[in-house]
Amino acid sequence: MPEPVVAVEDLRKEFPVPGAPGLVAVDDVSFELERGESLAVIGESGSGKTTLARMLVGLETPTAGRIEIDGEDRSRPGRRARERLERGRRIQLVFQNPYSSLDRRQPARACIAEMLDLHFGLSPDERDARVRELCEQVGLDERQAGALPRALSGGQRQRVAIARALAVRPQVLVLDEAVASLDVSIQAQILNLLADIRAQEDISYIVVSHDLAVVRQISDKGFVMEHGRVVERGSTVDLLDAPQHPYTQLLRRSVPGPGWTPQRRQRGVHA
Amino acid sequence: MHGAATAGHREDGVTGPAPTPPAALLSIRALRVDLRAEGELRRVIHDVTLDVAEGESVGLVGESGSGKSMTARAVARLLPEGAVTGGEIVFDGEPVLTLRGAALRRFRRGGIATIFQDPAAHINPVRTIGDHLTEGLRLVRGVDAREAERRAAAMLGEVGIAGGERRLRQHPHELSGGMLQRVMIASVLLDEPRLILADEPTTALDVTTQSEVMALLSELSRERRLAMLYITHDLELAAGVCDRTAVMYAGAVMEVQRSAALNDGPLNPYTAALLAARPRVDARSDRLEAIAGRPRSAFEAPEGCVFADRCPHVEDACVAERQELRPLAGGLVRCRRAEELRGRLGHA
Amino acid sequence: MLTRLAGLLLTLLVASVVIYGALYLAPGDPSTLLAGNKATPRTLESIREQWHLDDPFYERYWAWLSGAVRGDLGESFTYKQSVGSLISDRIGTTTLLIAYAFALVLVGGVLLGIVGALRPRAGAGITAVSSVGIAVPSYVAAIVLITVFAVELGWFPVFGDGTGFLDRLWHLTLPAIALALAWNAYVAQLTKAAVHEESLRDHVATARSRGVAEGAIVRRHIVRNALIPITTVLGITIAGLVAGTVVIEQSFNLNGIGSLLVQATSSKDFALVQGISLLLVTIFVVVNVGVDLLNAALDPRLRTERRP
Amino acid sequence: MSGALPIERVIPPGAARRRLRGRDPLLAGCVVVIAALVLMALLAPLIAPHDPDASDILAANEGSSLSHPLGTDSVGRDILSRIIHGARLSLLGPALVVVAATVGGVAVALVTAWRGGRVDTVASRVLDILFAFPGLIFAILAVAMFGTGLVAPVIALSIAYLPYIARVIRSAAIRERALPYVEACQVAGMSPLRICWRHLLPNLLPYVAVQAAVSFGYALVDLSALSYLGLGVQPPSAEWGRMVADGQAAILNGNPEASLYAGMAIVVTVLAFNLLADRLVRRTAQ
Repeated sequence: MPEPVVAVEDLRKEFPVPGAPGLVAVDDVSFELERGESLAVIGESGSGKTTLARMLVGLETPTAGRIEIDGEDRSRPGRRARERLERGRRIQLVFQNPYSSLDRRQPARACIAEMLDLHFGLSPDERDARVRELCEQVGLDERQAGALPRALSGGQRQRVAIARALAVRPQVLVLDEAVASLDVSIQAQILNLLADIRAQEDISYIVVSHDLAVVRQISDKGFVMEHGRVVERGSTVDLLDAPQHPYTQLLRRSVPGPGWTPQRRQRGVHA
Repeated sequence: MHGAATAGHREDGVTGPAPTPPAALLSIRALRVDLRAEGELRRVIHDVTLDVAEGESVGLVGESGSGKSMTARAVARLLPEGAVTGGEIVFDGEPVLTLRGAALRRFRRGGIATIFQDPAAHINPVRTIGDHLTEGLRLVRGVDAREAERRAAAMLGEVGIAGGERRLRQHPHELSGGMLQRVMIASVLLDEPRLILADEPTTALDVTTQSEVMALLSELSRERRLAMLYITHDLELAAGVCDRTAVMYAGAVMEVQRSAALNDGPLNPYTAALLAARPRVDARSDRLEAIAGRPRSAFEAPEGCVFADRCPHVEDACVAERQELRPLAGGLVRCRRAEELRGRLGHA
Repeated sequence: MLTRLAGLLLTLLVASVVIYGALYLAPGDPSTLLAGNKATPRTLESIREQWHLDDPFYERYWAWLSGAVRGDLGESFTYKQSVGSLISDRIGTTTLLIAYAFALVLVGGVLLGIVGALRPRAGAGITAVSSVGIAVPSYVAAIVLITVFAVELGWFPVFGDGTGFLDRLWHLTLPAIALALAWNAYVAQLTKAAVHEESLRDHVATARSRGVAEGAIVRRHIVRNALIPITTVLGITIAGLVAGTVVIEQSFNLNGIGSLLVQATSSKDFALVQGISLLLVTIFVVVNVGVDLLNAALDPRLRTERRP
Repeated sequence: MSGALPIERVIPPGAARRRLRGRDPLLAGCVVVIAALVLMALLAPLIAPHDPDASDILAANEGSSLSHPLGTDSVGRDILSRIIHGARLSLLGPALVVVAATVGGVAVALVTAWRGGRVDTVASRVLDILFAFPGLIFAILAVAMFGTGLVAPVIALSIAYLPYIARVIRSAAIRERALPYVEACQVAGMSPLRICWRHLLPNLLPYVAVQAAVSFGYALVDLSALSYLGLGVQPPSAEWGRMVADGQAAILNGNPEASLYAGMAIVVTVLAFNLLADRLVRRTAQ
């Protein structure tokens, strides 16, 4: 049995509320991610899925529990530069909003190059070659690679963000609603790109999403979160085709599709 | 109220006949909108033609930049300053685009009420929920304060908000997004419109809340026999709640159809491409059929068919000339090859 | 509310330490100033004793502060009179001047700003005029006003504060205009910006789409919401007018506490400088807190900070 | 700029007003005026027609003439030469204040915005207390302490302006800090110092420039006010505020020129800096 690339154990996050008990955003969540696998974290706003993702990449300090990435303990954000860089080389994040996740003063190429300079001691030639390679991989042409973010469309910006994340050859890519704000036609392009990348590279995904159709498209297994807790887990197919927990069922029913009509939530089903 | 005024609708010959009965409550004909940006006029809508009949709900679907929201703003007469319009919008027999002053106010209080995407921004944050709900009744209809409050509290109950009296005294920031959208719906219903203009009313909400709010909206508008123009980027959502659905691209209506028929028999290649590009919740496809390129706005669309540069079925003739919206199979379509492609589009 | 009051007291306390401590640390020996350069060591000695100059800092500070709380701010070196009575003799003129100028700002600045925002044509002119107005310091405005209205036209007195209320108002008209000019322009610009910004808000479009009359929209949604930033600006204005009297009283030879502060500073009359500074700082702090409270009353979003 | 636009240009939501760049005659005018003022100060001895301190009682209060384009003051000094020379002290003081207050204010803003929490609370408290002292009063207190001249007021105003700059930049920095690209830098493993220096600060520079320009105008008004009150630059040095005061007595005799021209120099300078700030705001408005 190979060792999982990410192992999370009883992870918990409380945010302090003045004069009241802390707000529990993530409540004893455990999971494992095998190499090459894609895991979905499903939930609506306030479910704790984004907090979970932020703890994984070191943007948030867990209140309790353990995060192990590639065999190393990464329960807290790195204090020293070396720790931060090491974590950064293993796990990367693609944000939801392609309009603000890039520095507006930095052309795409410079953004990717900065990432390479930070992590690897490449010669200028080697670095430029790698930047070209990455741009090609995510489908950015010469003009787009030299352009500032404001001259790029949402889909193109998200390609830049993906290239930046891939630059360090991470083992894990966390996709935090990475296609949620894109137009349908662009969303399909990015979803296909993500599928291609997984086929080419030795990489695992953690797909944080509220969109069950997206989850279906790019994940193998997953779990559903509600109010910080995992309410159901299993293979993606089982979760979507035969949901067991009432909340998963409600989520599934709420997705519009052919023949769908909106429903008022039945009283009592949802605690 | 306005009784038989709807009968006076005339065909202006700009486009082909609509598939709905002529007694449309709202009739948009060859609408064109240019916005002033950096000192130049920029086209955002180049041809929207659409009817909404009394009591009917029509979806208007499009990606960003398609002009769907601008269409809504044109109908509600909320276009930004300096906008130049062409074509015609007729509501209840009266041309809307030329209304001014008192006539414009009469049109607004009598006929169309708008539900916006972001209720937190569209409700005055420093006034109470009660102020917002009763404003239309008190200031526009002259209902006295106590009666207005009573009706407002009752309406809150109808949209599923308990404790109406107490809620009236709360401020918007004390309510969640889903709650605020219900307040918005309540305020719109209190104004007793004949047509509801819903501009992405659930986009900012969670899916489960979306489902509830949409159920509420269609139930209540059906009960009251209100017409609805429902604007969204979500084709399946529109199809789920509307009788007919219109699909927009680059400032033009590409197709109008009965919602039930849309999924299996799209008439326009763009609609078909949109349907195919969306990942499905009930089945995984090996590879999504993405549409190359990115959505265009009206001012950057190709010379000929606006979808020509992304269409998989494009021919030389498509690039040469702009297409008109014409009737086909009980719907309307804007595509040279529509007859030829019919049956070949959609789920293969 | 309680935290705000505590914050006010803390700010005042620190400010009083700064005011008192600053002059304590000043180079030079105050006793020489008091007695003059030719004083004998013995005279100096007795002066040091009389003024407690040899006591440790905190004791002297405490004595000064506890006196200040009782209204006793010590005695002026130069006037040989209590600081309290010096201030109370002159505060009337200063208060009237500030009130006069503030009234001008309220009527001129706020109204012009609102009109400018709602009437684009007037707006451009108001912006241009107020841009220049902001750049005119009060003492430059003063000499222009004196030149034109006092010397050339002879409509107003040149200097002095007059006797009797109407005569004082008459005397204070040019000073008040000079003092208010730049603030008028500033308030007009910021009010215009605030009202304009509010008029573009989505909730205004909501009200418009419901057929609410334009007048009601302006009152209930635009101006009502713009009052929040306007209040903040008016608070800054009061503070600015208070500081501005120091200059303008000098320009017009008015006998207020501003000119008193300048004289005291020139002659290194420490007790007087400390007393007036403390008074001015207190006014600033109180105005700031007042603005905070007013804003909380106007903006329900600020009120929910209440503890559960 | 027509014709140069790439067809692929995308207008992101909310950025519709961004394209104001290109020609802005008002902005260009401000830059020209400010450059001229700076040159005037630097080259004063070369371009001034007379010795600014040379008085000639026999030629007192003369109107404008070929030899004295702006006339002479009450002791017969050439007004134009004094204004040209006065630019040196009048501009030096505000420049020092702006540099000191901006560097300090931006540093405080970045640290508080980055650290947040307790550091921010404590710093905000301290700034609140500093707000209790308006610049002019603080400067007067400094003069009472250290005596008249330029040094004490410049230091005092630098301290008094710091919180204003810090407050504005801090709120901009907090907004900027909340953008995901900053977190992307963190996830990449960058050190906070590098993120602040390489990403945060460059993006804040437009705001800093606006604040610096506005502060320059205020500092000029405050410093020349001190000189006007007799607490700043001492006679016979030429300084505009001082010149307004020196000329005031002559107004009553019907000779307001000395005061008015000096006052005009102040107004033009402040106006140029204010308009510069205003245009910069428009350019960076998003």
